[in-house]
Amino acid sequence: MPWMFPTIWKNLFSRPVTRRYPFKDIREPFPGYRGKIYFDTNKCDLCGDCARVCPAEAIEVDSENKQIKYYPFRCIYCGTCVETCLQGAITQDEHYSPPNTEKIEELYKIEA
Amino acid sequence: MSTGWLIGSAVIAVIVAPLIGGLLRGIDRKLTAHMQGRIGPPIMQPFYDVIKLFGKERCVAGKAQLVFGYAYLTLIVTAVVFFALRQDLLVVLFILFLGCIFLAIGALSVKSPYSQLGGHRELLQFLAYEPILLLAVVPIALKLQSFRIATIFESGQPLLPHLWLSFIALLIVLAIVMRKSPFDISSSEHAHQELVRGLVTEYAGPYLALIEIAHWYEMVLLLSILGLFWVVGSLWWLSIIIALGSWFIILIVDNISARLTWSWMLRFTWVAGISLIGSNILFINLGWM
Amino acid sequence: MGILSTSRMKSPWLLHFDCGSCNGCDIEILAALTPLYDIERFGIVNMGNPKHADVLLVTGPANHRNYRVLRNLYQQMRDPKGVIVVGTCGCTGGVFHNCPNVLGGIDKVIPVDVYVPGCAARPEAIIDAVVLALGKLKAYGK
Amino acid sequence: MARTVIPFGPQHPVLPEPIQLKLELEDETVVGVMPIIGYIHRGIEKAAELNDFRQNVFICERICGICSFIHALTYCEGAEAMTSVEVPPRARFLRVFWSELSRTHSHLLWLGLLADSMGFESLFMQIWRAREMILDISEMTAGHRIIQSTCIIGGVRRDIDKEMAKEVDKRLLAFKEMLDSTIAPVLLRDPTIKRRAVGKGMLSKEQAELLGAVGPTSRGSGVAIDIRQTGYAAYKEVGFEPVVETAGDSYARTLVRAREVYQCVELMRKALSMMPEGEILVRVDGYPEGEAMSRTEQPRGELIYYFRGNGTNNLERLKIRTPTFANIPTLLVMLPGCEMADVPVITLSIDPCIACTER
Repeated sequence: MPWMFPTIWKNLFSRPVTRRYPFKDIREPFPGYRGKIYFDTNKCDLCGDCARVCPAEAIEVDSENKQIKYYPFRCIYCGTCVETCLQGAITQDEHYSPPNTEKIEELYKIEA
Repeated sequence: MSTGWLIGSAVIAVIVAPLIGGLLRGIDRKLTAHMQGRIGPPIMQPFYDVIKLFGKERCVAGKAQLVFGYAYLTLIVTAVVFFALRQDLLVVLFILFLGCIFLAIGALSVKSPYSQLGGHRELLQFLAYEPILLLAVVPIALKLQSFRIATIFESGQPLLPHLWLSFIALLIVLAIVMRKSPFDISSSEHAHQELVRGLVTEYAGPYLALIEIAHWYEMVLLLSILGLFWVVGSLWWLSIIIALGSWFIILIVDNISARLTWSWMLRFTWVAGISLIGSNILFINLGWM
Repeated sequence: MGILSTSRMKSPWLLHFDCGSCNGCDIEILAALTPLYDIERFGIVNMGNPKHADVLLVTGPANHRNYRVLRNLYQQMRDPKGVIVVGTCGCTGGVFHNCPNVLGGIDKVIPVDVYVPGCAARPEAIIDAVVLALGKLKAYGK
Repeated sequence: MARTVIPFGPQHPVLPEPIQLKLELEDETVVGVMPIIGYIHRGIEKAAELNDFRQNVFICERICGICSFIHALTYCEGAEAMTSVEVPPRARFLRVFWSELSRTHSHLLWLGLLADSMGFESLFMQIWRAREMILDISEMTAGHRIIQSTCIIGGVRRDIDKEMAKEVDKRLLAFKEMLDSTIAPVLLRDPTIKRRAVGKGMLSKEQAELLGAVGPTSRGSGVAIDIRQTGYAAYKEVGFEPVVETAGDSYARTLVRAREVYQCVELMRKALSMMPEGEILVRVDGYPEGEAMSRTEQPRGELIYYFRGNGTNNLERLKIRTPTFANIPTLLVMLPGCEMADVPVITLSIDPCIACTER
């Protein structure tokens, strides 16, 4: 009982440690955080390696229509596709993918 | 004191008591959060909760439970009215006890095992604090030769210097009534408990809000009884400070201890409470206090 | 905005059900309650009782056994209510998409209001999601 | 006295995971207990046969989000044995680092939940506040708060450079200081915690051996078994002594975990300082063939993976035995005779991870 007292007494008179997300004290993620996945439509050569290695099957490469479908709500953000891509066409952001009221999918048209 | 004034104060008490109770709950949650290093909810949070609950869909496990819930609220309000009318302290306490019994019966009247166990525990909890609360009145009566609250106001002598042992016993009762650690066995403030707030498991929506409001009344009534220990003399405002001070001590104790079991609680409250009050009565009889 | 809908916005009580997740999102939900994120400052309390709760937080994919539990819990909750799915596997099945006992996303069992991606979702994302779900509670009865 | 049957779970705020304990109560005393499992079964073992064996790392990692790195490590050790890959030494030390990091965060999480189950909310908050420091280290070094995802077959995916190692060391020391100043004194001395945990859920050494208890559950009863003694990854080089308590009650198991947190911090610092220079990842050619077993020590106890491959991309069989599976039978000894109020404390004292058990 008494051993908890100093801690709570100290807490009572000091500023709370809470980060006031989403109003202020928004902390930038650490460098290298595995966040959102982006495709570079200029570099991609539609080889389909990313779709093959993806453990969650979140990427669909359609080489006939020259497009990539990416499902952020299937992706587990492991970053394997980023490591696998030989063209360096896939990049990973340091910010997490935001919640949404519906499961959107992202369509990338490949120009090359 | 004129009758009109008394009735006026009773009406005010019925209106103001839940506001004070809710506010105290809000400050309680804020302070608890700060002690844990958090920011905590806004101070008006309990009122938001209750208003929201009134807007929820109605759902009741059995009509009987509803009746017991209403009976609980009504009796607690009656106890507050009797207190404000400065009636017999014993009557106030017995009405309060009756209300609490109805709460337990309400929990026992539905089939859910959690509610049943919660009701059982509420009765045990009741068994633990009821004798203490009742006995704590005896030294007051011994001192003033009357159970009437009005007599305390008229006595011209603060009670605390003579009855501080009973006062400490009442602090234990306060902790139990506020459902704070280490005594939060039947329904804790937070639902992270093995019975998931067993007592009120089956009350939902507006009915839960009623129970919550009744609870605020109960807490304010208890704090007022604690305040009675210094209502007279030039330092009458000390009664408010005493009530709030004891409330704050309960908060601290809540944050530095784990929940204990009902068997321990029964032993502790009876041994500690009865010996405190018993020695208080003894000292008064010996003329030491 | 009436006082009732303000109160609804200010006091969403949570019910958390682990529907077959890996615990990753569950502990992030708990972490969101603890000092550094402290979602109680929005009036959010983890109630653990479907009758009291306003928002159901589900983690993990539904499977052939627990979808009944999930449906029961949803039906026991009183209106107005919202459902938030936390984590990729609850949204679509994610990495468990080809597991034999997995039905897929939670939306195959109960209607879902907000989806939170991420494996595991960060507490910040959970806060964002609760804010999104409040929109539904606010619009209730209008 | 009438008997009541309490359905404890599958949704219950004290046990975040869906396990159901049907508790038979006489008054408030538990006379019988029937664990009902299966609410969380996903069929990962079968899915692992359908996937490419390299992708399995990610699915094995998500068997349990709390000790995810150790699951991945166990899988990789087995897969490496089958494909005859020699892991570079630096990768082995990094693996020790991340294993201990997930152990620390798992133990802290558990200590917090224990405090919560006793109604000691402020201690829960303090422990989880300290745990955020560990999660920050995880985010900094591995790129995610809880699922590290750094272990793959052939090594690890991320390196910790000198600068980062220094920063990690600084944070670990700060964490240790917080433990020393606010958490350890309460756990070791608080009378209310002792009243709730001492003598509750007794498991004698003989019973622990008979029921095959593993991990802190058995070490709390005086059985000095810890798979880290076998020296997998780089534990041989780092050096390791198991933490043992002899009392065999819930409090002994609490103490084992609390002391292991300190040990983990030491192991992490040692692993970082002893880490040799060099490669962290080697190329994996070839496919899994034959049989292999790998054993590691999870925060909850011994974790065993059995593999059978047939020289193709897919494994023929993957069998996982998790520590909680071995520890659940001990509940049948510990629970009967206790009070209802002690059920959460005793159930938590084996640190049940249902997600692991049912996969």
